[in-house]
Amino acid sequence: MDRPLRLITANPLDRLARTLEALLVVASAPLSVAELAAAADDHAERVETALGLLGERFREGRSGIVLEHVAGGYAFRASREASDACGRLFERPVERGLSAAALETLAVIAYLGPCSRPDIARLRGVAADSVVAGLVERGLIAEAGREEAGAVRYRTTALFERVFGLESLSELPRLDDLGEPDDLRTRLEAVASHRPA
Amino acid sequence: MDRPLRLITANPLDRLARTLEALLVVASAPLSVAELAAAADDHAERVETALGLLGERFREGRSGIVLEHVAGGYAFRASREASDACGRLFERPVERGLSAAALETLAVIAYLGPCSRPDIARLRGVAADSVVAGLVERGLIAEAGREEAGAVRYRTTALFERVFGLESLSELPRLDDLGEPDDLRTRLEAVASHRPA
Amino acid sequence: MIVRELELDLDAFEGPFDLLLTLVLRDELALAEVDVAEIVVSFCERLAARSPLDLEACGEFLVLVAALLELKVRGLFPDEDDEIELGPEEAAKELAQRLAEYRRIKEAALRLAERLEGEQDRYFRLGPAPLQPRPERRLAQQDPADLVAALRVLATEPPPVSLAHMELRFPPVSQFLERFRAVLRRRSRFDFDAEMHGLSRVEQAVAFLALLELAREREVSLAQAAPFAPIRVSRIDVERRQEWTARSA
Repeated sequence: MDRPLRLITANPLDRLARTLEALLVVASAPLSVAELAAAADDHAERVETALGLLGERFREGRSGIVLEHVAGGYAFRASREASDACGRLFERPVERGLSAAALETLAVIAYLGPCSRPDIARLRGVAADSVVAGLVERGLIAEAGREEAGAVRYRTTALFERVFGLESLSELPRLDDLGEPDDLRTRLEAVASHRPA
Repeated sequence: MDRPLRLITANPLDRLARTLEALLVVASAPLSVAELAAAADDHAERVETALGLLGERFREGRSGIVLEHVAGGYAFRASREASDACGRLFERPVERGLSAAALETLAVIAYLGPCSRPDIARLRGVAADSVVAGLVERGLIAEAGREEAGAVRYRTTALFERVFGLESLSELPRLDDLGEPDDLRTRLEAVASHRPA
Repeated sequence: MIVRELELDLDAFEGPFDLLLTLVLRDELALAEVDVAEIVVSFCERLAARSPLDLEACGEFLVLVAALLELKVRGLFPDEDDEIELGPEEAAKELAQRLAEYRRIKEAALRLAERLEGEQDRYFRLGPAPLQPRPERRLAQQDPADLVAALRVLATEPPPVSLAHMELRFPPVSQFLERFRAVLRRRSRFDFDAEMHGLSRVEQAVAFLALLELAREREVSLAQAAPFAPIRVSRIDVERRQEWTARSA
């Protein structure tokens, strides 16, 4: 005896929300609405509504598990309240000890889009080989095809967005808005102004 | 201004439970009570009490996230209710073919009957460990007792027959020119002994 | 102020400017890793600490840094020698543009660093969950004929290993020494390539060794008009008597 109507009366959105919880707790990377909808075998709009419910339940201050929208998808993370406890148990292998050179290289790739090592060397004025290799090893950048001249190009990864807490690359401030005098110029100008005429 | 007393009045067990939630959602392996207590900087008994609360909250039917007590300690898993959805999330694309090494190994086992890894290695002229492990993982071969020397022998499985469209091993194409299984083994061994190391 | 004694504290190098130059010229320090701008700033800071302006030091420094920069550019972009030469104004414009670009990148890096600092208390899991469901590997339908083919490969005798290379015979160098000396007794010079005609590669190689030996002993002189042109071998006493001009083949 089939009673298909019963499913609808039993608040199916709640069941969908539980399914999404299950998917998010075992996923190894943020899941997009489309991926969640495909796995849950449900409609994207309903998934979004259910994610709204979960965002309410899993938020800072209310839960140790926090739902965040990051790297183009949704993922669970630890609440900030528990960061000391997490710090005692877990390393931060990805971002620990990122050098200034590594950050500049990441900035070049994140802002300018896929770049080759010669591109990066040209912009930064120093060879980029070892820095690029280090960033690939950390999983913050990955190969993205070759340019015409044959050099491998690199792009930032979803892990990069995750580590820097970005919903997407478009969340980065526009490069045109940057460009205040940098340290080097400031120092040179300071030197010039202090030098007795 | 420090108000240490406030912590105690604000149901600290609840806070501890949130900290444990956070630790468990970030962990990539089950965490023991001792590890949880050290990370949360709290007593093991209180951690156990808080785990009891979490077990109540994260259980089948109530949540998509289920707290599980396994050998190594505690870990979150997906609820059974969501197992179909999880299956779809982790579903891998159908693989089209097998490697030459896998085919050779399967052919040896299918035609000669149960073989050990040293057997296969001798006949193929290369170490068989990773190929055999891969075939076991895929369910195409399985252990079939030990040979006298003590090495585990492997046989093909029902899945193997299904994948190759065979009702049984007797339906394997005949190798008239290569002879019966005993002749075949002798022949393979002879060829293997001539092969350069 | 002595420019060469300027103390530097760079990412890639710490010590006097002099030592940096030495290491670079000896290829013991990759110039590509050296931030030349930092050297300039260090020099300017040192200069500012003194008065009056040390023009001599400025001149020396400019020459050294210009050379260093040229070396570095050649090292970083070896393939761009053919780029159009820029006029001084264009070069200045290009430089200003690059500097502005770099300044923006530095600023962006700073923002990234700040962002990272702000994310210090966000922890998430790297890699699979502890109790992640084991994905099932699925295999498309296979053809039993592939098993037969695989078995046939294993049952096929490998081709016999060729031992031909073990049979290389090296004629003694002395054989060619005698032969060349004999030729040179008859003729004052000869064409090596013509003399080698019809010999195997191994024999040619040994003959060449013999030739080098004769040259070392100063019994012959060798001349070649161009790479891969025939090698002319002349008796030394002949060469002393008459100026011999190599003729291109």
